[in-house]
Amino acid sequence: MREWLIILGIGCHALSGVPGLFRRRDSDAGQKLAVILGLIGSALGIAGAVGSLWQPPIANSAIKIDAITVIFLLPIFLIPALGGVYGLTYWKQAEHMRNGQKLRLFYGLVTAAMAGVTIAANSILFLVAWEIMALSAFFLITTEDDDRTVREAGWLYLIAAHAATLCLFAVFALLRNVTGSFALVALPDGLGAGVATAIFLLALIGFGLKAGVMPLHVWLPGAHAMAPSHVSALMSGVLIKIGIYGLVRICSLLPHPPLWWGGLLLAAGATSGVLGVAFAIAQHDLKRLLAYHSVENIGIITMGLGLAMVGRSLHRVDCVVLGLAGALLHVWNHGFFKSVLFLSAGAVIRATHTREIDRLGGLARVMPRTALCFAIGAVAICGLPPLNGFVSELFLYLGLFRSLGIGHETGWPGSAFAPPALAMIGALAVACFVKVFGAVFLGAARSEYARQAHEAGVTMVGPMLALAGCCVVIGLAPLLVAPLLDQGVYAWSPDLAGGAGSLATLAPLGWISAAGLTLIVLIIAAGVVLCQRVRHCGTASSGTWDCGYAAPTARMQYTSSSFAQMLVNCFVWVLRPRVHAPSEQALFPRPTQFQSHVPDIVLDGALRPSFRFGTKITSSFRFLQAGNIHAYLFYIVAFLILLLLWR
Amino acid sequence: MSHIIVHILLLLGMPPLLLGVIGKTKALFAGRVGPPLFQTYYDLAKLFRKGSVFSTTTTWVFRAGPVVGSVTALLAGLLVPLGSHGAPVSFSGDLILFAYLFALGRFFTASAALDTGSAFEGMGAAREVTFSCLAEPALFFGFLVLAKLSGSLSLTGMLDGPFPSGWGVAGASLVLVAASLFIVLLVENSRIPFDDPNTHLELTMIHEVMVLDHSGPALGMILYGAAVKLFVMGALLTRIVAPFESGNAWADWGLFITGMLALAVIIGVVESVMARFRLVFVPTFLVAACLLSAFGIVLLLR
Amino acid sequence: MAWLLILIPLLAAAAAALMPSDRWRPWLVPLGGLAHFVLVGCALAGTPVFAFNGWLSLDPLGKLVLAFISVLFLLCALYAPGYLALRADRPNRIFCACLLAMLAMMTLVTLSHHLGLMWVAMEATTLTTAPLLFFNHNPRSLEATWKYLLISSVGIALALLGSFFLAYSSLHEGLESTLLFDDLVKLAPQLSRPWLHAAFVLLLVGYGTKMGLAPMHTWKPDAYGEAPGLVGALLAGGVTSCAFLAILRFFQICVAAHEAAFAREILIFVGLLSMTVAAVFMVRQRDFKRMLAYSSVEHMGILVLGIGVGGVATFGALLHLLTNGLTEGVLFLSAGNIHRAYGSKLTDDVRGAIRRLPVSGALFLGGFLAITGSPPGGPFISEFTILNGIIGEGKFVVAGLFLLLLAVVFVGMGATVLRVVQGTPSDQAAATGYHDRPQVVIPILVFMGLVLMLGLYIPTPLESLLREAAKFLEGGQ
Amino acid sequence: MHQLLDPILVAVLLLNFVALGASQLRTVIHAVALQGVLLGTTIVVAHNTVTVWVIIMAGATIALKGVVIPRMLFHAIREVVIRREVEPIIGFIASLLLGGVGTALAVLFAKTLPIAHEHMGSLVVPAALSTVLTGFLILTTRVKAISQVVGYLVLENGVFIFGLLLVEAMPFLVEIGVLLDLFVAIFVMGIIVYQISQEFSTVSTRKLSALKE
Repeated sequence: MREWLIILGIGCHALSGVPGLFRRRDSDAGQKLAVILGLIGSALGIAGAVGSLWQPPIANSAIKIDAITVIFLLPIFLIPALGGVYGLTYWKQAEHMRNGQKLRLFYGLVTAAMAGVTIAANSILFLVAWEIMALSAFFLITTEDDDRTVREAGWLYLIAAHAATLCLFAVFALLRNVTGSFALVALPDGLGAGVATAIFLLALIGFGLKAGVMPLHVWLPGAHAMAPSHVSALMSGVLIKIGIYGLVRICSLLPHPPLWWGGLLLAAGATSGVLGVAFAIAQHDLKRLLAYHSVENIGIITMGLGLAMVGRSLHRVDCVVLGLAGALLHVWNHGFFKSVLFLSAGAVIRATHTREIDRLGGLARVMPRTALCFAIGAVAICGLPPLNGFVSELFLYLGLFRSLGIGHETGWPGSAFAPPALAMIGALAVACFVKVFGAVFLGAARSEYARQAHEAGVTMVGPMLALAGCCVVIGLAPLLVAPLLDQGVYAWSPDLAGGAGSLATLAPLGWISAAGLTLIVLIIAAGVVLCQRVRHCGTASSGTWDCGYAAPTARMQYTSSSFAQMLVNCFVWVLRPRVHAPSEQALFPRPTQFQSHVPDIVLDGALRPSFRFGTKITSSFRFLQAGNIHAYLFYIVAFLILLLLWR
Repeated sequence: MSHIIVHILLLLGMPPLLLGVIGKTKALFAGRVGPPLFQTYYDLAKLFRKGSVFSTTTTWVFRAGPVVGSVTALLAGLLVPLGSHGAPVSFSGDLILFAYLFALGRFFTASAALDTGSAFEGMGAAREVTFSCLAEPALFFGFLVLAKLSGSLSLTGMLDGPFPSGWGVAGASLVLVAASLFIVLLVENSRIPFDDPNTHLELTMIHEVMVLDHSGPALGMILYGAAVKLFVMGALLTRIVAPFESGNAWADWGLFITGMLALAVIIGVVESVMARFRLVFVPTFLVAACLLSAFGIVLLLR
Repeated sequence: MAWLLILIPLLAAAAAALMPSDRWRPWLVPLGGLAHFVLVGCALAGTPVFAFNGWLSLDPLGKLVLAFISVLFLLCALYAPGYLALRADRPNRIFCACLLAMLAMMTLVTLSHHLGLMWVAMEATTLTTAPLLFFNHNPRSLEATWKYLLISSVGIALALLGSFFLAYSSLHEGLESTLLFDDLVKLAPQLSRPWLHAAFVLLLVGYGTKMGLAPMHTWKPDAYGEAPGLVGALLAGGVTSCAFLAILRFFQICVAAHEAAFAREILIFVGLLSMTVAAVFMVRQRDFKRMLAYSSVEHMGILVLGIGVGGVATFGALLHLLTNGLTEGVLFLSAGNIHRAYGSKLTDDVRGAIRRLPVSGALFLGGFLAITGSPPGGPFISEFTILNGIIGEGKFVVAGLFLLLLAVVFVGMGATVLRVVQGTPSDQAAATGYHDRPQVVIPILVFMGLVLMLGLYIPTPLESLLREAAKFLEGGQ
Repeated sequence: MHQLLDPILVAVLLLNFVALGASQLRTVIHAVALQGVLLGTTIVVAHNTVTVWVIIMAGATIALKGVVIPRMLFHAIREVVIRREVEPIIGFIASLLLGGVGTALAVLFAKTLPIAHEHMGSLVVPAALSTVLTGFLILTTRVKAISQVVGYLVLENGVFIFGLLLVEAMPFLVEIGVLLDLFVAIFVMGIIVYQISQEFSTVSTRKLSALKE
């Protein structure tokens, strides 16, 4: 019953874009129908998923629904449906006649395929759903394929996606070789270390490519930036998590992980986190910046998974519970706050027609609701209390501290680098979001577009507020989700079930709620006090006091680039910014320009050159096929003689 | 219960005094009489009675800055033990809440600075968030050492009970951590040699330049919040450096207050005998602080 | 029955040659294809096919290839009238007759159990396809035809020598010399090893030329590039399958002679070499029809690689024969439509095909994704099965190379395909006035449907046929 | 095996060298035609019992290889009015030397293959292999399309020689089929050569390299 609800929900999503194909291009009816179908599908799917919560898991030859599936299914159904509503205004069919139908067709398909991946119980089904998802995402990214940069971003994505698929081919072929069937079942205990390691590493690369773990993140910034914003929200919020899902699933199948697997995941996660946010800080493009934050958050999630693996190697239940629960909860959290951020970024872009942070400013006054949503998302993504990001990061911190052997005899000193790294990620994220929030929403407008912006409509603000609400609820009441996370942990590592380890005993869930509520109450109280005092003492209004400078203009504000400059300098060894600085020596210098740009170190530093090199190498073989039939005939003789001499 | 009340009273009342002590120490070194010890209280009282000027570019964020900044500092104060007395609120993992509360405050104070649209305030905000990026890992390495030593994950547990013996077990690590935390304290509270709250050149300031546009009660709140922050972090450091206990609970309060005043004097001395570093060197010192405490945990785990 | 299968297309060819009307003649092609299809259906359903003292008979391998060729031809034939209507400027008498004669010869290859007869039929397919390549009657197609004809003929001549070697390997041991396939399999264990080895190499090179294995593939890009899409599809799907079948027959003798290890080693080498060469030449390919030719080279490599690996991969390779052929059908026909619409097959001129030709462009893109092994296309299942086989046999290096080459091919091919499909079409493109008509689109859609079907579900009869063929090939008679 | 076979094969081998060394296309075609006639006679020689079928086969071979195909080639030369010289990519001397090396290699390779008892000491295998190699040599070193057709013909002759070992096993029908295919192939090639000359006003294949990477 419940599985049919989910399958029905998937079906609704898959078909949601189809009716629109048969409508006229300027008609909005198809779009409305698609959104309604999506909402129905999501309602069905969520009903089915929630219904599965307290039931034994379903596992047959085709589908498997356990707590991990449910945990991933909920955002998969929730976020795209809200994004669809957002799209009603954001990507109105009448305004995008050329690609609206295509967008919605693949939007529905990608949602259905993501859900399909999570319920697949055998590798064939998994791969089919996986690839439908990957390809639909490609078409979503290239929605506006008239634009060359969009095509390039899409192409890069497609290469990465296919490389990931090929890695998964290898993973599943190895799995099948070991288990003898295509079913995704736990591997036998006596598995050779070589094969297990090969499976693990290939899965890490394959799923890491999709998830965007540094240095496999190359496709991510471009793709997120070029896609329509609700698609970016879907990709960043849900799609890359499917990579995490795969990694979580495969890790659960491998018996007796050696300690270094967990260590590798921790290191990869920390690298991804720190460098992701470092690159984010250096960006000028609002959506690219958010995209790099996805790299960062995927890093945090990977750290959680790494911690859980370390826990399994050490037989430390508490580390497994805290690590995996932290990772899974962060999957949700990131889904919510990153969607809020992308959707509000979309609202900004729609209002101002630019993604350049340094052309915006002062939008909080004209778009107060969007600004509020963005602020909530920003606070949440920085992992600050009292919102949801704090909860999952707290789990990770607790687990990481414990994995060192604090409060327990067995420990592993290797994870000592992780908590400070996480702290640094958090602090950098604060720096980055202060920069974005400040440059986009605060201060004065830096361009005419920003001055003329208008607040987004209800269909756009509504989904944002709903998602922001999720952030607040999880942040204030983590007890609500703790049982589900426990179930997820048990499903992941069945030998833990019934053992002494539930989230409620390991993490101060009640205290989190209490602290969050106190914080809010105190802030409100202090705010009221301040307002009363201010009103009581009288206020005056004037321009900003600019240290005595009499005629400041909006362009003189601290730009986001200047804001980031000091941090960029701290990370100059990896960011390698390209700066075109003016060098004016004359007494009366003419107007000049300063440009800085931070290329992606992996993409522009390693990948593109190696691609160019590869192309050069392959081109150098072109002479073999020069149109000369004598040469062709000679190849035949030569090859014949070679083969005759084979033995 | 009564200890909790004392805790809260000290938390609310004592912070401005520390600023006074620092000021007095500096004045002594300079051969001046200096402002009275309670000058900060007078300033606060005056500010809360003054009218405010708001820039036309500002929004609610501008007002949220001081509010969140002071509230988070106070809340963090509830988590930190004062001397040998445990904190009123203590749970496993509260040290993370402690660090993140300051981050939350920083988010809003820096945003408030950007809300004015002033280049100077943007500059200050940028410096504030940049330096804390480097201070945060140092703080967490320190926490790691303390947690490993005590086997506890709450601030009270870490600094309480078996703690004095820690100096015997891992003195070297603790020295490194204390040094590193002292640097963090100076940076986070904008003290010389990292920042000079009293300079009159806005271009070189960090914290003070962020609040240029605030006035009246809001400025008062900022001033108060900064003092609380200094108090809270100072309490943490004092407890690590001087884990003395007299055996009598009330006498311990005395010891704590003495310790805090001593810390204020030390800060004052440091401020008097050192010149402000060039801004570009601040990150280098912070990285050094990180390395100090990282070395501390390496020593402990080896 | 065996005679009917060959004679009906031949008669249709004769009718086409005699038919006076250029307008109605093309319809003979689907008619002949349909008749052939029905006959093949009967043959598969159980009507015994046996003639000429066992020279012609239908074993599981033959069944598989015959059925596939029949389906492929029927669909291509359905496309033919629509295509020829677009090319009303060119006389089509020879074209139609040769198409049907080619079908007859391909059928003969699948049926013949006599190595000499098979050779004759194979050479005949070369000769019947040469005029098809020359359909456009321009210098480029002339050059392509010349190269195709000469290289294929030379290769085929080597195959004849190989057949003789094989026959001699039995004679030499004092056995009765024979070219009958069934007898050779029976005698295999006693055959003379050096002759057998030399024969296998000659046959592999000979029929490999026909199949388009590197480095004998050199005619392929020229021929496929200049031929009409329809002919490309038939060559890439049909003729190559026949050549592959011939190689399989000799491989089977090697297996029966317990010389499989030798043959497998060479097949794996040739397979990987073909994939490498194809990958190298696909990078930066500006001509999308030539790119398809290299793709065909790659997949021929995959086929022999799968056979070389053995085990599960044999099944995968046989399945790949079908999935690849059908997908090549999609690609060649849709590429043909795009070529018509733009009057060019260079990526410099062709942009935004999906906007200019929504159906053909989408099919071209879909075909590309399918042929590179993206689920849920049919080639995914077959390539994945081959990979499973490779890993199952413990050949991890081969598996790594296989995946690496697939990745390079994807990058090379994708860059070209996306350049064609995406973007904004130029104004010049609209000038040709061509647009997707049902006659030239529906057969491609059927192809695509079959490709997707094979990716998601393999009908039981087909699966059992494949298993039977794999078992037959591996010596399970 | 008849004793006459070997002398004929020696003649065939010598004709290979003529085909390689001759500078006049006409001479080359004559050499190949003569080779065809000789091969026709070998059929009769190779069979132990001469039947009607054997006579017919021999006749057909001589007619086709010795008369019809050479006439077609001459016709093609006349049609396209080309310069009658052979244009080798490598010189005649080098061609001859390579031919010599090829023949030696063929003999050596034939030695590695075990020969059935009744064929011991026969020249059939070396002759076949060296003729095949000669065919390849002509194919890869001659510029004119028509020379390449000749090369193909020589190649086929080599295969044909090997077939002599299998006269008992080779059914008549297949032999006829092989001959027919050969004929049609040369015929089609002739048409193409003709078309080439029409299109490019030359039969040099140097012009035929427009299709390349």
